Amino acid sequence: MAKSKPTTPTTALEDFKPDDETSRDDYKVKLEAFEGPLDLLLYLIKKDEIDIYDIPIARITKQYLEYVQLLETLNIEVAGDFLVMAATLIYIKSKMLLPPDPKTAGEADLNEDPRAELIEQLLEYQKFKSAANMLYEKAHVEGACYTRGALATDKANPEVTATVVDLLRIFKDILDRAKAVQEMEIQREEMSMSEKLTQIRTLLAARKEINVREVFELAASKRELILTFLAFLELVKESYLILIQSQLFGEIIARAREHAAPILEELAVSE
Amino acid sequence: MSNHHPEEVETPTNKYAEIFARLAAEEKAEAESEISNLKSEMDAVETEPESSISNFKPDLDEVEITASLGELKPAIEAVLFVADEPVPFNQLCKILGDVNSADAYAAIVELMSDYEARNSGLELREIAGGWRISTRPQHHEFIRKYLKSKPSARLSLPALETLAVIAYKQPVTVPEVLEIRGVSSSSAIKTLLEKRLIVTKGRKETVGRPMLYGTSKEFLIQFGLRDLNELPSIEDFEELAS
Amino acid sequence: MSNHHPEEVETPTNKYAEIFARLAAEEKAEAESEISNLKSEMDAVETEPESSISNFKPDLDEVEITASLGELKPAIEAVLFVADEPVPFNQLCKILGDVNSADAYAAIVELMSDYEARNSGLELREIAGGWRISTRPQHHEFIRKYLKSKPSARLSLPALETLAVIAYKQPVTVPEVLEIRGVSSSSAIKTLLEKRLIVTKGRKETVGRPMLYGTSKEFLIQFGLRDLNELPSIEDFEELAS
Repeated sequence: MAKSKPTTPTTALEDFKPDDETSRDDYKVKLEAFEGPLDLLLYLIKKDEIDIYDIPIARITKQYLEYVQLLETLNIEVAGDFLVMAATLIYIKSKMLLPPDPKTAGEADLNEDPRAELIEQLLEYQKFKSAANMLYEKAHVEGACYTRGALATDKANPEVTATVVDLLRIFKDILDRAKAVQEMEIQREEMSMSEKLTQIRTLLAARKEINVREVFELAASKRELILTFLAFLELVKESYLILIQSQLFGEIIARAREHAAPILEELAVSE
Repeated sequence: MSNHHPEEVETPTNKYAEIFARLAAEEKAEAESEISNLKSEMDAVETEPESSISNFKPDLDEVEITASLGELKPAIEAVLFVADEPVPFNQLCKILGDVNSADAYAAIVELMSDYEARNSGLELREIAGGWRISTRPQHHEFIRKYLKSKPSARLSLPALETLAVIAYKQPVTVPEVLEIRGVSSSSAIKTLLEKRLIVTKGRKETVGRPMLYGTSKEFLIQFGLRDLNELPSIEDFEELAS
Repeated sequence: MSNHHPEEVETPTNKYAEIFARLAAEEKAEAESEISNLKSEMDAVETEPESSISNFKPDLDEVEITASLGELKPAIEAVLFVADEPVPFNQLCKILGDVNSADAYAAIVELMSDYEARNSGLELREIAGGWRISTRPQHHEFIRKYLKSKPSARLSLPALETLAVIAYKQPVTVPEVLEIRGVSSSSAIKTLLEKRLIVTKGRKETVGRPMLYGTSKEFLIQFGLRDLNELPSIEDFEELAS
């Protein structure tokens, strides 16, 4: 039986991604304490105890733009949403400064406050901001209630309740995995006999003596193991190296032959 | 309290219980023949195919045991003790056998007040459409000390805000969330999906057929809600806001 | 099954308002200082931390807590409830803080006789050098029935992987699933057939005429989908990733 805090399944599914986006960049996140343009506007309005239904648009626009500039001086990428709001504010400001053109504007436009839409958006947003607070409190209390974990029938292979999103994520992982395997196979195919010979020669040129096991461990596949074996045979046959085993079942050392050394160096240079 | 899509609350199992029953019968025969097909198709690598096949018993074979009236309370307590998720009332009744559901409900309520009355460290509550025993929040420090665990990571404010919008506006698309929050919410939505607090709820029949999102059962559990109706109405936040 | 009134149960919010207030106060200071740091970075004059931000605060470090005399029984009950193995008496005392071990022992014994006296479905016993709460053996039939009644969408990771491939690639043959997953999938397919999450979809007209598999109606029900179009696509989530 495994214990768990709320009844979340404790499996690999949980480990798909790190916790939340806040971990990315502390500094950035701090400045983004304003969730977005609406949040910033609400802050500016509350700070000066402004009546939300009668926003002094020029003053607010000025403060808003100052904040955006602050972000820019700190070399922080300003989210597009902030810039869109800046444009909206400037537009509203200009519209309020200019007397409405009676020729182009319809009757309804004459009476409409250019700020109306923004005010409505702010009021709507504010409700959800409060609701988020309520959710936070609920989660806080609920997080202090502990339940018993699942009766694990098979600890190595626990069963979980999955959602369609899990299915998609798993499917994507499988595709990624298949792609990785494929790429590995392609890499593997590229290793030819002559490349193997060059690999061993280069190692010998650098170190004069190498442990044969090391070279075998470089092989990524059975095919490459065989290739390595054949390459050693070839090099022994050509008297490029000798194989030395100091004791029965001991390590096998490949040593460059004395008289082969100059040739090896030449080879290494020419590459 | 207003109505927030009560139908979203039900688990798929409840929602489709009767459809399931019908389909179950249809698919049972099908599945059985498929299994034997597959069995012969596969090169019999498995060592113990007969045991796993015989484990596949339809629920109908169940020997019916019914809890006596006096047994109801302790039986419910025992079942809820081992349950790792809230047990819906209907499921509980089915487990208890051929019991009167009013009796079963009375037993639950009595059990709940027993826990209250005796100053227990545990509590019995209805949550996420089911009944659950959990520890009381005031003992969390001792439990954390025993489990050597830290409180679970909290949701970030953007994630909470996004969750609030989804909870109240569901089913809702990503652009709709953006419109209310005034800021891109994709990464918050991704976080919420990863934490299983929201789920996809089909597609919206508009251009591009975007995915719709809604809250999950896990949301109800983690936020201690019986169902979505228990959320205060969004209009209640209006006075708070101004 | 009859309809029961949700109003009969107290809302957790009311019930725990004061607990939350305490938890919140504990953590307030830190967050406030963080916010004022931020605010001073702007050339804003006043620092008036917003409620929603100041409520969002990091976790406090563990503080050593001792259970009060009245708290002993419920705290012990809560700890033993979450424990997955018998808890030795010494360990229990350590968790409870700076308590008198005679008091702790008395509380355990009292708790044990409480369980006896109230005809509980659970029992508290000393076993294998520790204390443990478990269900009483007479209820095992109901527990067994509960475990069997769990939804069939609970799957192991290999089965989930296989199901994901079949859902997105259907109709698909066993060798094709193997090729995509890179692992033999026969036993996972058998599990999925047993759970009726997949069905056969005829045969593929190639050498050997292998069986084709696809998802079932049961799959749609368990995953809360109206039809397969509601399955999220990879593109849907790439939008979120940006």
